[in-house]
Amino acid sequence: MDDIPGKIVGNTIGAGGFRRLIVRLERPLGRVTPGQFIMLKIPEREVFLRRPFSIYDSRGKTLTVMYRVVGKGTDALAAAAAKAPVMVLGPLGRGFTVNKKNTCLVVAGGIGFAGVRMLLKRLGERGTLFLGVTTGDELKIAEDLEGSRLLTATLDGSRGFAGDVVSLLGRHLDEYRGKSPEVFACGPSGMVKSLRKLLEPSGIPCQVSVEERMACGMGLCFGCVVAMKDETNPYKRVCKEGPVFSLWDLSL
Amino acid sequence: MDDIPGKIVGNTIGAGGFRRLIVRLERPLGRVTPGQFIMLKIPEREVFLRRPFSIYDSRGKTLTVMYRVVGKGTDALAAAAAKAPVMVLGPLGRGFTVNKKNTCLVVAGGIGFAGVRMLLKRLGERGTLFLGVTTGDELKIAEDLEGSRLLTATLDGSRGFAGDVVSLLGRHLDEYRGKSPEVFACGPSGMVKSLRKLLEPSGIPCQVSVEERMACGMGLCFGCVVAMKDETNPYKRVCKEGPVFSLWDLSL
Amino acid sequence: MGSLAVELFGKRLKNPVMNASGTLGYGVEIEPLWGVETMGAYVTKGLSIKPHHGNPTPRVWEERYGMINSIGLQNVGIERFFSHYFPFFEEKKCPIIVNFFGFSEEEYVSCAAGIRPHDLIVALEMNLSCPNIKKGGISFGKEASAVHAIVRSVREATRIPLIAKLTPEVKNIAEIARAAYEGGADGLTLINTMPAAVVDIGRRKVPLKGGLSGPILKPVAVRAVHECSKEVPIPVIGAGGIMDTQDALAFFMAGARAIQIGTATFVDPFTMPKIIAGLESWLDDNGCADISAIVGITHE
Amino acid sequence: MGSLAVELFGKRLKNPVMNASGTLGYGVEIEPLWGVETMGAYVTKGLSIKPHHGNPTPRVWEERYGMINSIGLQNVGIERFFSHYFPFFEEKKCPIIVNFFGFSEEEYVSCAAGIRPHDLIVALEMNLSCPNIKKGGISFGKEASAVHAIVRSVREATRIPLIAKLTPEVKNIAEIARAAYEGGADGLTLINTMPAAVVDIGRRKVPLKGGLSGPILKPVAVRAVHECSKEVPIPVIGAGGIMDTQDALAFFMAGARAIQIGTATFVDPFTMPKIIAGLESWLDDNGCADISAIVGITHE
Ligand SMILES: Cc1cc2nc3c(=O)[nH]c(=O)nc-3n(C[C@H](O)[C@H](O)[C@H](O)COP(=O)(O)OP(=O)(O)OC[C@H]3O[C@@H](n4cnc5c(N)ncnc54)[C@H](O)[C@@H]3O)c2cc1C
Ligand SMILES: Cc1cc2nc3c(=O)[nH]c(=O)nc-3n(C[C@H](O)[C@H](O)[C@H](O)COP(=O)(O)OP(=O)(O)OC[C@H]3O[C@@H](n4cnc5c(N)ncnc54)[C@H](O)[C@@H]3O)c2cc1C
Ligand SMILES: Cc1cc2nc3c(=O)[nH]c(=O)nc-3n(C[C@H](O)[C@H](O)[C@H](O)COP(=O)(O)O)c2cc1C
Ligand SMILES: Cc1cc2nc3c(=O)[nH]c(=O)nc-3n(C[C@H](O)[C@H](O)[C@H](O)COP(=O)(O)O)c2cc1C
Ligand code: FES
Ligand code: FES
Repeated sequence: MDDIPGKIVGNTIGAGGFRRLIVRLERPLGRVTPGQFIMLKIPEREVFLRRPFSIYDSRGKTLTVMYRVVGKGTDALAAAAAKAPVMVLGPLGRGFTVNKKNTCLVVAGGIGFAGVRMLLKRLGERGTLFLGVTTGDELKIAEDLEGSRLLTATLDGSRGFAGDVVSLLGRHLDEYRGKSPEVFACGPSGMVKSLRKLLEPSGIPCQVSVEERMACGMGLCFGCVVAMKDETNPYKRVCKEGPVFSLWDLSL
Repeated sequence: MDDIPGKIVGNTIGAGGFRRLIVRLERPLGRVTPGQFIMLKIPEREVFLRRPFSIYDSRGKTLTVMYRVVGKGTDALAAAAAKAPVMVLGPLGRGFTVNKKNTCLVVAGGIGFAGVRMLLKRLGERGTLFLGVTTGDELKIAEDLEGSRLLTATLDGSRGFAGDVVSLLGRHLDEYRGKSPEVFACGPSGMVKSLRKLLEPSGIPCQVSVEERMACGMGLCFGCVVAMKDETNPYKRVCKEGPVFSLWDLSL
Repeated sequence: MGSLAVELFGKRLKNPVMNASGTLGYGVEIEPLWGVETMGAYVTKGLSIKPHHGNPTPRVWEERYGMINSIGLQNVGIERFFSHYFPFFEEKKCPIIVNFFGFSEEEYVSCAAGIRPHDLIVALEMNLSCPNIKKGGISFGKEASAVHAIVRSVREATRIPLIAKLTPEVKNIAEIARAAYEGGADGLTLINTMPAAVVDIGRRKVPLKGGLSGPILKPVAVRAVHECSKEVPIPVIGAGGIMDTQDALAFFMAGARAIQIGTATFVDPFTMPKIIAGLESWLDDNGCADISAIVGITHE
Repeated sequence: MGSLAVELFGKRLKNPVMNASGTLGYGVEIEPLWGVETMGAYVTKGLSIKPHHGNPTPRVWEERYGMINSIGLQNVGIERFFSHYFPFFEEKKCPIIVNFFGFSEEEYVSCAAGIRPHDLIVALEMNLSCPNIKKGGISFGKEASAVHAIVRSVREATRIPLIAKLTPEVKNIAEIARAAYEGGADGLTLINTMPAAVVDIGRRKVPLKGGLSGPILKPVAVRAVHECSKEVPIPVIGAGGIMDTQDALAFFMAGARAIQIGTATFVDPFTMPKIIAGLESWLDDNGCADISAIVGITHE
């Protein structure tokens, strides 16, 4: 982990309609486990705290983040010009743990794709991506993925399966029986809840990446907790013990 | 009075080593009485309140301010780039009142020159400027003044009279006996105090421009008062009843 | 088109936007830019029974996102206000709220008693942050029992609706709100400035201690409005760091029936007309017929 | 070269810079960037006699120039802190200040009594902002008499130096400081967070009420340090919005013998090492042999 100065070298809307931020760092971010994230100091004084973003791509000194404008911070980020200085703290948190023996089913909802993209790159042909988006156009976010098998769902029904991505997974789950399936998921909280409903009967392993508002991103403030089933320790820090948790440990 | 958006078109160190800010306004500032000032919104979010500056020059939509970097606000102003947007509230306050029958002796100390420059321009040949600065080089601030007679004092003794400007005035005061002399002054508080000492015996009329920290600049907050001799009304607003007061009304 | 008109203390105001006391001079000073009649009501500078000279300078200091002032309540006194400035408001038919203070309970009472009811006087606003010189300079507004007592005495001295303006430097502002309500206040203004100080590092001095205002105060003010408007059934007027329409909406939603703008006017003298226009657009954009519909909407 | 070393409660600390309680986890989390031994002392997260789970989310919210938190004092409890985390500080020979709280006077007392003196324990820091569940949830730190009583009880339960950490939500913080001093406190930490709230205008909700921290708190904290350090003869530790060396200097000049950094670490995790280096340069640049020379220099 390091706190690295960098400069914005790209900040545009990319394929699929989501923004991509490309930062040239002074030092490489180092070894990243898929599912890890960074805390980004947005180059605008009025944004006081840093914001967490999944590591979409990291090669040498070049870091890429895929993001959506949802509020003040991301809005200011979208307005940031090329060459604007940023600070990047990371890599942070515990990412996904891949067991070579399992069949990896990766489930992503919308911008949640950013959280599993490095995982998919690493899995290559071993991974199958179930990607759910709102409109067909957004499917383009996955167009540079090679190797992984891709199944798609659109809410508007314009392409692939018409409906949500968990229903799509449900249709295919039987195919993986006896193949040690393991699910890796990242998406909105509604998606995670449906996933639990779907997987509860079989209880197959499932790792999910969770989101929560953060202040420090490194375990200092206990601001980012998520509720766990464990009654003796009901709150764990998303930034430190997570963001990836076993779905079966979470109390949703 | 108006609050006018403008853009910085010049912001550099000029003759004499003081900075000149040139602003292109959307609308003209209108009629200015020499000695009036503006409240400038500095184009930097961290500077919360506006800052007061004398109107150094105003022609049509072009406003010039001469300033010195002394703290946070003026420092940010010096760093402001061309085209940066500003807001200019003005013209504010009560300026100098010129009585045509009097001989006008204008006394300026350092940056205080900015407060009397418009007055000198209006007076033309009728005005005599006593200018006191620290080093000879600073005398260049007066180089574009035409008409007015110029007497100079430098604290380092490198040019003109060696010493402070009030002593210089003292040397010449006798020359104006019987010519209805009136003094118009702008400078540091030490200068104003010496001036009072010098003029007290003769009691000749003297108008001084006073400085005080301001919040609103237009009489709303009562933050900028100066102590008056009048015991029933000991505090007057520099921004509203001033910045020009009769020296003899002030309690220094 | 949505309506900004509100009823306050039995009077109809054309909008719920006012200046905060002490931040719009005597009302006449803003005339070159816009007129006081733009607002729902004008709130006077704090007035006392006798003229008051206030503190020496420095009286103002800038802070990150706010300022500190120590004006010391300079004012011309009740009498001169009514002889000299009131006719201006009469001419403009501009409703006013008279902010006042005293350095003893008797001074508060004589102030209130000395103001005759008038169609344009919406209410009297008691500034309870004022130091009580008889009680060692501790301000009137800090102790529930003291607030109850002084509000009651003033209440008995006037027929004009009475607003208690509270200081945030208390241990539990909701308790103070209740004391004011039970003492007979018809409304509350929340909040006054927060005591603060600055250090001038270069000179190694504390040049100024005084009251903090501006955006820096907003989260504290929002909480006060939220808690007090749940605690008592009388109208709450919100103040503290309102800079734009968004801030204003936060105060209405927290429970304010009207709002006051202070420090923002120093930064942008057109803040109030802009917020009035901004609220009008917001009502229209949100299909909201009446600003009152969102007052206190965040209460559970 | 100027010295940053200070003596505090009979122990020599290599510098007067500490973290503020609850803002540096259990101390181990910052290890990847810099070690706790960089600081004069590490202040623990608020500890209670039993583990405490804290509040549901949202627990943090950004404000202009600050943040609001409602962590709710989540912690592993005194026992587990000493069995599990304390050895880490022993290994590093890092002095610690143990911040603790309770929901009743007895809990405070058992906490303090349960901590054995140790060479590395500089002091115990009582968090007086904690709500007293027996007294309807009003916090212990708001009433002078209550502060006096609880400090006295805790004082009798331990031989370790005792610091009272005060809340700014009181009517007169100097009076509370005096009560703590007279109750037997050996030092004060000023200030804890200020109660505040936010409105989410889009959702028309108050998503979070909690404690305000960060630069927005600084002018209030500076005033508290200035007034209390004049009021009582025991060391004052300053906290509240310190972001850089300039801010730190303001606190020393206002009267703080040591300072604590909280929220700034979230914005820049290297704030503390930077301030330590910054203070060293400042001493040298100003020909100042000892940081103590400027402590309280603004007092008249
Ligand atoms: C580990 C982690 C990884 C993330 N990765 C990405 C990513 O790769 N791309 C991306 O676009 N976003 C990602 N997010 C979410 C991103 O951090 C938030 O969208 C961002 O912080 C919102 O900031 P804002 O100021 O624009 O929004 P705000 O104005 O603060 O809030 C706007 C909305 O966003 C929600 N929100 C705010 N903060 C968070 C948060 N930390 N997590 C979730 N929701 C939040 C609020 O509840 C609100 O609905 C990630 C979050 C976490 C915790
Ligand atoms: C009517 C009027 C006209 C002025 N005209 C000019 C001008 O033409 N050119 C120019 O350079 N300056 C002028 N000044 C002074 C100028 O306003 C201050 O230098 C400026 O506000 C300082 O801001 P700062 O943030 O840089 O300083 P700060 O960091 O606020 O303070 C730095 C130093 O400046 C002093 N100071 C701060 N504000 C004022 C103030 N309002 N008046 C006097 N001293 C102050 C402080 O006491 C301190 O010593 C004028 C002031 C007034 C009242
Ligand atoms: C310069 C100044 C003068 C003030 N004078 C008074 C006053 O006379 N009486 C009063 O009740 N409040 C006074 N206040 C407090 C304001 O009315 C208001 O409650 C406070 O500033 C918070 O609002 P703001 O953040 O919008 O300024 C004054 C505030 C300022 C900044
Ligand atoms: C996330 C967070 C958690 C905190 N937890 C505690 C705590 O457990 N005990 C305590 O006494 N103070 C706690 N505080 C208050 C801080 O120690 C400090 O007094 C306050 O935040 C002001 O300092 P700052 O502005 O530098 O953050 C906490 C503050 C924050 C922001
Ligand atoms: S964000 Fe601070 S502990 Fe997770
Ligand atoms: S600066 Fe506000 S009255 Fe002069």
